[in-house]
Amino acid sequence: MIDTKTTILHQEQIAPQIFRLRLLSPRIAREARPGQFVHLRIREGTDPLLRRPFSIHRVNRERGEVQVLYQVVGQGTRLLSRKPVGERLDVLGPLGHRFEVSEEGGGVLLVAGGIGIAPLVFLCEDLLRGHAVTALIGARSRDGILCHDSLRSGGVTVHIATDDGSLGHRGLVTDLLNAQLEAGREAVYACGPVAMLRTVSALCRAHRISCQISLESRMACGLGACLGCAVKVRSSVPPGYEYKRVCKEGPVFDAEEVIFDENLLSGH
Amino acid sequence: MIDTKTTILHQEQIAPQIFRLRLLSPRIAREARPGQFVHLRIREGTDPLLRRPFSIHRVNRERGEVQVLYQVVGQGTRLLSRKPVGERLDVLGPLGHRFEVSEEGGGVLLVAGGIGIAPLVFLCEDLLRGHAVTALIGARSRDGILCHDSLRSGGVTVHIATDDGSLGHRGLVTDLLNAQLEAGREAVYACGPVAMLRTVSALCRAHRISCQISLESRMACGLGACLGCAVKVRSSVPPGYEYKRVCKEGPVFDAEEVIFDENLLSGH
Amino acid sequence: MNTAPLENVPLDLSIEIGSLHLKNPVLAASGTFGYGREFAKVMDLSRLGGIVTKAITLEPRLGNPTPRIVETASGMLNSIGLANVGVAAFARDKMPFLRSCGTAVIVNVAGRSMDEYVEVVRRLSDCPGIHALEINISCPNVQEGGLAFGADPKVAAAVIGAVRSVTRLPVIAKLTPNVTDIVRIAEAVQEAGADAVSLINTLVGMAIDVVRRRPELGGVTGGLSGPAIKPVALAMVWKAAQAVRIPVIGMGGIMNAGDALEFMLAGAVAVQVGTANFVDPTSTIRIVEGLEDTLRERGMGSVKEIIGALEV
Amino acid sequence: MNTAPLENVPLDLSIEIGSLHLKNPVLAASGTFGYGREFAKVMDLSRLGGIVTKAITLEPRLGNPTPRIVETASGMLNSIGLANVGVAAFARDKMPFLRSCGTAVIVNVAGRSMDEYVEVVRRLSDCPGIHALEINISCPNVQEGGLAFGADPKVAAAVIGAVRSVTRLPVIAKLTPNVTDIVRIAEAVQEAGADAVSLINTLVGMAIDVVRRRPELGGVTGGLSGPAIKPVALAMVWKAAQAVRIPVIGMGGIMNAGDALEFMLAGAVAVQVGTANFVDPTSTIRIVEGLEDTLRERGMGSVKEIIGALEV
Ligand SMILES: Cc1cc2nc3c(=O)[nH]c(=O)nc-3n(C[C@H](O)[C@H](O)[C@H](O)COP(=O)(O)OP(=O)(O)OC[C@H]3O[C@@H](n4cnc5c(N)ncnc54)[C@H](O)[C@@H]3O)c2cc1C
Ligand SMILES: Cc1cc2nc3c(=O)[nH]c(=O)nc-3n(C[C@H](O)[C@H](O)[C@H](O)COP(=O)(O)OP(=O)(O)OC[C@H]3O[C@@H](n4cnc5c(N)ncnc54)[C@H](O)[C@@H]3O)c2cc1C
Ligand SMILES: Cc1cc2nc3c(=O)[nH]c(=O)nc-3n(C[C@H](O)[C@H](O)[C@H](O)COP(=O)(O)O)c2cc1C
Ligand SMILES: Cc1cc2nc3c(=O)[nH]c(=O)nc-3n(C[C@H](O)[C@H](O)[C@H](O)COP(=O)(O)O)c2cc1C
Ligand code: FES
Ligand code: FES
Repeated sequence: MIDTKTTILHQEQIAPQIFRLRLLSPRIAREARPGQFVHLRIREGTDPLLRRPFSIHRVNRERGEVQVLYQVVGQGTRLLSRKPVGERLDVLGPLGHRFEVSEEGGGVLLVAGGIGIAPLVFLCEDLLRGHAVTALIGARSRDGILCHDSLRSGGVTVHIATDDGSLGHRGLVTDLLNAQLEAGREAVYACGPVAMLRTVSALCRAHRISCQISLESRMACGLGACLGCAVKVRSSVPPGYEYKRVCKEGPVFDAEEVIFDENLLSGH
Repeated sequence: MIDTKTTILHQEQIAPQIFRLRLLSPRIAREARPGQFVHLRIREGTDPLLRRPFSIHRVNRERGEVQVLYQVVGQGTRLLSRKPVGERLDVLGPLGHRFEVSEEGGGVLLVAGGIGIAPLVFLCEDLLRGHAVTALIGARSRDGILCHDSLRSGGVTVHIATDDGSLGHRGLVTDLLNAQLEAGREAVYACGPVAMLRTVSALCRAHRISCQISLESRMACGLGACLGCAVKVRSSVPPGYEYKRVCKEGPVFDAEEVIFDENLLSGH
Repeated sequence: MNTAPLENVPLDLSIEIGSLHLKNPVLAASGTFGYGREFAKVMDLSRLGGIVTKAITLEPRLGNPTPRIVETASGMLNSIGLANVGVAAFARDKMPFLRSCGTAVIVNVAGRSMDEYVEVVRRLSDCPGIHALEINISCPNVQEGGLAFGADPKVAAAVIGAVRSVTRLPVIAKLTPNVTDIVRIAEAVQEAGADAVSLINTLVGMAIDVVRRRPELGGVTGGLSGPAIKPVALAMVWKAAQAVRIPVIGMGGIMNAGDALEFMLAGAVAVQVGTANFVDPTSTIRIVEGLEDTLRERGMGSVKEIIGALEV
Repeated sequence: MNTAPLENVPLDLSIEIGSLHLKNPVLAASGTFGYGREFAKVMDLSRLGGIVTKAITLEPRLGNPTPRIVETASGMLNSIGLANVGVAAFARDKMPFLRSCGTAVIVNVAGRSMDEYVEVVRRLSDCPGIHALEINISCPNVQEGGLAFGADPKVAAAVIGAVRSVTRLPVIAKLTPNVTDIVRIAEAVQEAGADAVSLINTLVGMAIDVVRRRPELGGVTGGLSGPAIKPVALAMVWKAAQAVRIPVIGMGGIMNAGDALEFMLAGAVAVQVGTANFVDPTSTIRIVEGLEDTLRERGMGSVKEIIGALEV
């Protein structure tokens, strides 16, 4: 991992508030593994001061391209969405820990909430080499359901849920989960809002199915140095918990270890 | 004067580090008088935080256009120079006090150092209605001599001085001044570096010719409220000086009243 | 905060600071709004909760050497000093306009000595149209007095006690953040009879021109204001609001209604807006409108529901 | 500061802090550089003047509840607490790598009690490869101790005196800016035997989530760092450098060589770089290079010519 100047190759809005950014960085494209993230400096100067972390959405190793799929939620992402093609962007990465994929083929399940689909698409590329993949994708309404077409054409079985019923099942994506888990799966991979991850984790535990989740947390360094991105995990020694760094031991965690307390549910 | 959103109509680089910006603001174009300035907000957010003051370089009342001629010297002007056409720019103005122009026609002299030419071009439009205008324009080298062609074609007699002799007289623009003042002038108008203004002021005093100078000072409000832009001027009551506001009583001052002390010479 | 008012339901933005009634909790901060007149061209001053004037002293003062301001990261340093026209000229030349603005007029008072504070307050108390006095025991930009008065609880209490005894106007003690424990100062001035405290004044700061190897400011050090200091101000307001019974007026880096809400949630009954006036001269009005929008969006009838509503 | 080194004339960037010799005056600040390892991937650590470790306490500490950081205007608040592996694990697991870095290792020490400080210092003094100790009497993020030790000159002196008597390593007292007069604290620790002072630690600050009506930080308040605080830090460094005989190490918002020069002109013999490491992990190296360029451009042989060269 080193500090790189990348070039913006392309940027397009693909849904309300959702943008896809393509960056030229042969090294990151080569080294990146599913679940890892990049840490972007939004602009020069001191406002905003800190970098912004984004999952690696896809890579194209031949063309040296890295893709990020992101949602505009505040000042940093708004400024990012206005960047023109050709502009240079300071990127650290790839950072963090990948999703683990077992060598034995078998049926695996992806669960995505909203923009949480971003890292799961990259993971899919790996999984499809030896696994049958089913994806449950949820969002508030059909506008927020992303990447389902490309996953389908890649051979993934996709089920959709929207809060307003505008596409697929009306309700939560986790409503679809029990049926899937009962069918039996080798592993579950999930990314999305914390409340969703909590439900997914609980159901996977009930079904004794291994589950990996990608967590978000406010980050400063992204390198494991500042301890700012800590998340509470179970520990066998008193007081029964410790902190792990989302940027270093994560962002992918075994769902079993994460403590879904009030701080995790309400904060970033 | 009110707060206005203007639109960038055009921006072009006309010399190394020198840019010309055309803004659409019918109201400012209508109200502006030579010597007044506009106060620009460079970008949203808090970096840079404060506005930047620029003299009004020209106006086109029919088209509702206001022009600014500026030099890139730091972060704010660098960011400004990168703004694309069509972008909206938050502008306060016109602000400050105009150059006074006497009704009686007669020969007047302009003295410009570097980017100090900016407000004098607007002034020229007024002066040319009833006065014979001579302009002394100085800069470090020929690249820094601005607007001389358009002044000449407008009917102004132009003399040029450059430090390196690459155009006109080799030396300071003030070297040319004595000869001009001895020829007799109704008034002198000057804008440029403080050291130049000091020499111009001293020579005008020696020749008993009225001289108006445009000063720069760091500004916060631009409206006369913060007292940040103060400049020391003579006063008849003890301690013999007081402060005036460059944004309100200035930026144009009678050269007689300004105290050219160390703080004025070295600071902004 | 950019959305226009949704509907015209009656909203109560008014608040009370002792006997002082404000139509809304947004005040223009001392030293950043002149004597009001400069801003009248860009806004309707009667929509403000109030205007706090530049500090007034007994005699006119010229203020500090130039340069007096320098920009810093998300902030600015000023070393204006207590440049002002003096109490007599203020009452004669500036008050007529202020009285006509249709908003509360709060006069910021400074002095070199206890006697000067008392004398200025006495004279202002005779001047009609003043709604309250803000006693500036916290200016970092004067050699004698200023900061010294506000940094020691005993001295602070002595100044406030002295002015308290010569005026019937509400007395607001303006506190400096350049202290180990602002709560002790707030408690001391409360005991001495202050009707409210306002905080924070600027933090002492400095900037250096590395080419010229000189301080950027004529006054060498200056006072830091603007968004940079907001977190510091908010922590102090929160601590002070928990400790004192009298109302707390919060300020420091407030740029928009969201910032104002942070201070009010932390316990401020009103806010002052300073540096933001330089960035956008209509900031105060935007903040009033933003507070109205927030009340509407959340279905609240009164701004008082927000004050101190932070859940810790 | 972007220009490449002009030529390879020998430049002396070295400085001394008591018996501590540094190859250049640029240190990575405590808590922002981990135990060095994370940054080894992006830079050559041997080019640094030194590394100051995250605070070490006697026992391992988990640190504060989450969220632990929040961005503010040109700054950030952190409420990490003193999360660390404890002195034993530090000496065993972290020191071997640090010893191999080819740069000075300065260990930041914190404690809940005077005894804890003394015990940690005693144990570290037995550990080879440590060049100096920075005694953190200024952390704003712990309930007991921390800030309290650094806010009172007597207590500060007592801690420094106690650790002084149990170690031969150079002792640097790290001061808090959250005090009325930092000069008094600096003088007190000088008398107590500190070899140097370093300042500033973070300013106490707060941020509020107005939608949830809750503090942004799990720890409610936190420490403000970054460019926002640079003017405050610079003023304190300048005042302290004029008042004490021992070397002053300056920090607070240093992002580039220009900022470092400001601190050195104000009297700092060395600087620490903190928050900048999060924005650009190679900040420290860029600053070293920028100082080299400055010396070349101005024809100076040694960085010592800059120290305290401010003309006031
Ligand atoms: C490992 C990781 C991977 C991520 N991947 C993606 C992705 O692929 N696509 C995507 O759209 N978003 C992703 N996020 C979330 C993304 O980082 C935030 O949406 C973004 O930082 C918001 O910045 P802002 O300035 O627009 O928002 P603001 O709310 O203005 O940001 C203020 C501060 O809060 C932090 N912050 C705000 N929201 C989040 C969040 N959800 N997680 C972490 N920090 C936050 C910001 O980084 C910043 O420091 C990821 C976060 C993490 C930690
Ligand atoms: C009344 C007036 C009219 C002006 N007219 C023009 C003009 O027509 N063309 C032009 O090129 N420049 C003009 N200037 C100068 C112009 O305002 C500065 O060059 C500009 O503010 C520099 O901003 P920066 O961020 O690029 O520089 P920085 O040096 O990064 O700015 C840092 C701070 O210093 C202030 N500052 C820096 N230089 C000056 C200066 N010379 N005068 C005042 N403040 C300064 C900035 O406003 C800012 O607050 C004028 C200044 C004044 C006061
Ligand atoms: C240019 C300037 C002048 C000021 N003058 C005064 C003053 O005369 N009296 C006073 O009590 N505070 C004065 N202040 C402090 C402000 O009233 C306010 O306390 C401080 O700036 C913090 O608020 P802000 O960050 O919103 O500006 C001044 C501030 C600035 C920026
Ligand atoms: C995330 C973080 C953790 C910190 N931890 C410590 C610490 O353990 N001990 C200490 O003395 N200072 C600590 N500090 C303070 C820094 O060392 C430094 O004094 C401060 O951040 C100001 O410098 P800066 O603005 O360059 O960051 C920490 C700062 C940050 C941002
Ligand atoms: S973001 Fe710094 S340790 Fe994770
Ligand atoms: S810039 Fe504020 S008074 Fe002139």
